[in-house]
Amino acid sequence: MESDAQHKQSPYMLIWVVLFVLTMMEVFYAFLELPKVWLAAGLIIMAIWKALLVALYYMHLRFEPKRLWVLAASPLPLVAILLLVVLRENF
Amino acid sequence: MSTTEQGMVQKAEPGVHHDHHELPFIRQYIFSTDHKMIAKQFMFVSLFFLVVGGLLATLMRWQLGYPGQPMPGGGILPDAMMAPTPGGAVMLPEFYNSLVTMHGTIMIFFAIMPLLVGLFGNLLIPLQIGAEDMAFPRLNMASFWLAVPAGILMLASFGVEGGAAGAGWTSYAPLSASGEYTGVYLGQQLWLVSLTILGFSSLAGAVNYITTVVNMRAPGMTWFRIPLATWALFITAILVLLAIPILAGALIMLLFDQTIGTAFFLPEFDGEPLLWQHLFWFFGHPEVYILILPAMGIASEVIANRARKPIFGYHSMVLAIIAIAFLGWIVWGHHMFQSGMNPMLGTSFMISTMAIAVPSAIKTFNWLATLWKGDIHLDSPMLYALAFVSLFIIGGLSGIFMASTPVDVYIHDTYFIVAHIHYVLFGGSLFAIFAGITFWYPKMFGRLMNEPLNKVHFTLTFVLYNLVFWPMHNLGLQGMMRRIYDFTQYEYLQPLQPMNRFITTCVFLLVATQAVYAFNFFWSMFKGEKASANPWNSNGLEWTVPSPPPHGNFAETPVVHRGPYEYSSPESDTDFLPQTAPPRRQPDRPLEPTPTPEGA
Amino acid sequence: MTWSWILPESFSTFAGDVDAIYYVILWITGIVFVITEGLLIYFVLRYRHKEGRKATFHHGSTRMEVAWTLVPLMIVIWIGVASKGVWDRMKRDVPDNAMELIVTAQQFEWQVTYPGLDGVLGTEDDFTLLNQLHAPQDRPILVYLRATDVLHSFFLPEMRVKQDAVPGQEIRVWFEAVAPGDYTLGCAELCGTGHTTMNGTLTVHSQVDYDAWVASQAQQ
Amino acid sequence: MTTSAAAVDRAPMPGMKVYNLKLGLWVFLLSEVMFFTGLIGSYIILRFAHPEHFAEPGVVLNVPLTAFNTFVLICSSVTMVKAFAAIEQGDQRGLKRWLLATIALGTFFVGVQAFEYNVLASEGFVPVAEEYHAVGRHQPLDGPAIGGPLYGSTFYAMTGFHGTHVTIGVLCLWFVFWRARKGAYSAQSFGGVEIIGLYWHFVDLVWIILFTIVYLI
Repeated sequence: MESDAQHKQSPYMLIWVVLFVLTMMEVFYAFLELPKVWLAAGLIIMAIWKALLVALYYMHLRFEPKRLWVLAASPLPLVAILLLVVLRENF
Repeated sequence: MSTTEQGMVQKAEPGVHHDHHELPFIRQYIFSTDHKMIAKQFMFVSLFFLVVGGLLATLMRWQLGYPGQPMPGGGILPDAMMAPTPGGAVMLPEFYNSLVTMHGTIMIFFAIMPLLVGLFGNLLIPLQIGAEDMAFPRLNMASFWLAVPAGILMLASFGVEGGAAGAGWTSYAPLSASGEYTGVYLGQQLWLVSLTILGFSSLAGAVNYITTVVNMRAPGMTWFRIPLATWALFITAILVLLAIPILAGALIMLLFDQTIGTAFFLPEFDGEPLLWQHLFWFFGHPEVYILILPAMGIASEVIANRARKPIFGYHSMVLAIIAIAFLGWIVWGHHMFQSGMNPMLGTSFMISTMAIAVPSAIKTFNWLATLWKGDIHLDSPMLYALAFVSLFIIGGLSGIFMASTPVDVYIHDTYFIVAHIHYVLFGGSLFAIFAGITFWYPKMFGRLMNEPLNKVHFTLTFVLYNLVFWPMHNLGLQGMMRRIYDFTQYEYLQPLQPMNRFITTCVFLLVATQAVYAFNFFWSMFKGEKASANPWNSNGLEWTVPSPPPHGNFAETPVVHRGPYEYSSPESDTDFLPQTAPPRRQPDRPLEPTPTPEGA
Repeated sequence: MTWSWILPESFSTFAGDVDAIYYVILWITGIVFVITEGLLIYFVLRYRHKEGRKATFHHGSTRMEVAWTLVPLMIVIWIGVASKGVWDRMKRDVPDNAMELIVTAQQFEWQVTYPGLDGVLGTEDDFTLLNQLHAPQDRPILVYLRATDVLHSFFLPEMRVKQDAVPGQEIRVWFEAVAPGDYTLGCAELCGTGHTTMNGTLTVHSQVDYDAWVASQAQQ
Repeated sequence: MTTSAAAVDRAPMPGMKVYNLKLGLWVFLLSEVMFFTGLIGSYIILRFAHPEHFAEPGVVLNVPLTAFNTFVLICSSVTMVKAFAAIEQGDQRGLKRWLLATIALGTFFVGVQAFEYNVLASEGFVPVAEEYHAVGRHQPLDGPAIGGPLYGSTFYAMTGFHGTHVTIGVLCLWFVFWRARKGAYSAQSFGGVEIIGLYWHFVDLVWIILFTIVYLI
């Protein structure tokens, strides 16, 4: 496949360490005495960060043609729409 | 058509090789992986469900035309459905609710959707883009064989204790979430399981269609040379792909509420009934376009061909389809204006809903402009297609009334809505399906349908159809609410009795009329006039192969040189110019533009 | 048979605006309907196939595309804007000085709780009637809409009022009747086998009669 | 120009420069994204509507155990990419070894989840609304209930659906492993390994989100 070379350089173990550290940080951060908003924001940022690392390196998105990125990102606007409306909806 | 060596290995699929002549019967007709056979399988099954749905409608209409009066022959139905009285069997409200629910469910999920997506998706996509078959033929077969048990479960629910689901095809919680409100336990659960299985079937199909269109187009078939039917089916597949999982999740949560007693939609445990409506319509509105986009595509094909004229504004047609697909995701709230949703949201949903009317308008005007200065052949596919346009106009315009929130306050949940949805789904989708089946019948059975019979069927159906559904607007405006077992309970609705009786009469005739098409359909299969490869003098790739096309479709991979609607082109001596015809070399202008491998 | 596209007579303060918007839309869509269907029929007849006719080879015109994109867009957006005001008035801006009632929907009846003589809800002289909604004329009525079991829809056709009743929520609905009389109270959301029987009456009195009626009720 | 045009003309036209199976799986993953979006959206609606139904992190749910389990799943992703990298080099033994490791880790994850379910159920934390009586990890069993039925319902729905995905993934991995034993894959053809890998990483990715939303917020 086109990107054999990059795959060999793909820093699997480094990513693994980062993911491990981030998970630890999350658990630590979740129990800090902070306002709920801060906690939620921080945790979500870290979670998305981890998710991106997995997608980019383990799922090789980083080495795929651009249009596959577009494909992979295509449902995200819908996710945003649903969640936004859901949040505006105060029952 | 794969590009890499992995791809080549992956192509080791049955149905892609060309050694099919010695296929055993069961592999050829039952567990076939040939997209054309799967298309036919979908067609037969969903036409059967179309008949079932129609019969359910006649039962419903009897109760509305003759409320509480004994139904002739109703006695043959079990007492759980029809209460025996001295005068005869009278329909029970439980059964009426089941009829309302199952008519909607079967027509939408087991008739119209599989006809448009299952039949035309399978039949047209590979043929029109010049592929030998779908990308995943076995997945394709699985898609059909998942739909069958789903349909069986749905029908079986009529026979179970408590009867079939009776909470409407939208199954609003909590009515649907606990049997204690309706007395329907197993029926509702079967409904949920059946639709979940059907969801998997649709997903399998969608993955297949998208992959096929993206990756398996013949050389030269750039994005903007793809016929509009395939464009519509491609976008539809994307909608299915992204909308069905939302429904599946909601269905399973509702099933949990029903069976193991979770709290998602049950207010008694602080569950949220509106959550169901949000999830259902977040799926449900894209679903509406799943049900109309392929019909638009079919109509575009037929109209351009029978008017012998290039489709007016091909690019804007494609862009309109795409625009609908995007906007379709931000309008679902217009089903919930009166639901107790935040009125602020109501306003924003109204605006987005108004906006989505525009792409549909664009397509309509383009169809009209295609007819302008055409050479219109009024044979049956064209008649059905023109009926689609004229009735879709009505359905689209009546939608504007509901989009306006204050007006919707009054007409919401009335027969105005019933009229609207039937003008779009029956007048729109179903007439397009008639057009499509008639038009591509040669590619399925190698023969043409009987023209006079079709004209009879068209005339009767068109007239009766309008006699049935046009007055329903007026019923709604008089305030007659939908899904109502006996409207005469309301004093102010009693004057509507005559009109309801009139509609009922027309419905019986309308359903009876369909026998003409059914007869023609089967008769032509054996006795119809043999069809040449290209009976309609059409440009598409599917018309370059014999009728019906052999396994593997194309003897050699076709090369595409132009768009699909070059009718009456000066470049050609006849009034059509196939996509595969090599361009005439003219010294003044270079050969055709080079198709980039990426497509447009 | 009532083939009419006229709305039945309405008797609430905002109903006039609702009907007005309906008629505006009816006119617009009616005109578009006549034009489009007319063109369709005309083209089909005019350009019907004859020997030797060849269609013009014409791929479209951007100018017209833009035209019939923008014109409909402006029309529908205008309708939307026009609708917004009425919508807000109906669903959001509840007038103060409204008389308050509690309507509780349950399979298959409407329980209407009146404030009683003191005109205050939640006091011991409140009383509840089944399927009878009594209201004074020319006074905003604010209904606290509740449901105990499933979804129902509080439908007063002559008042142009419709609002789903959602269990677990209390939704505020208001209207102001402009003429005394007996009107329809119905359920517009499928709520089970008895859905069709879930109807009652809205009786609008003049303020005097209403007070008298409340007093008579308070006796029992 | 003409010749080059002709040349390009003959070429197939894959819109996505990846082979069918891989594209198909990516397309399938999109629908998976929407599926979990529906679940998470429901969770958000219910949680905002009824915060009192949900307990503070760590009170009812066992965060340390699940954090460890999360780590297990992340490790399984690493072994998965290792298997993929191995077959890219045509290293059959490596492929099989790393596949087995992935299977083991995946099974272990499901096992821990089952164990966790058992413990939680014994503490009255159940999906069934009527029987919900979660007392949390550090309170006596007859103590007051913490949170409400929505907590149990959403928790089991979200983690349960994910667990199902992991289980299916393990089964597919067994299938791939079985084919690998028969030498079905090589440095030239490793489609099967790649797509099961993509699916596996996606399931891992979903868990990263769910762990944060369900356990930590």
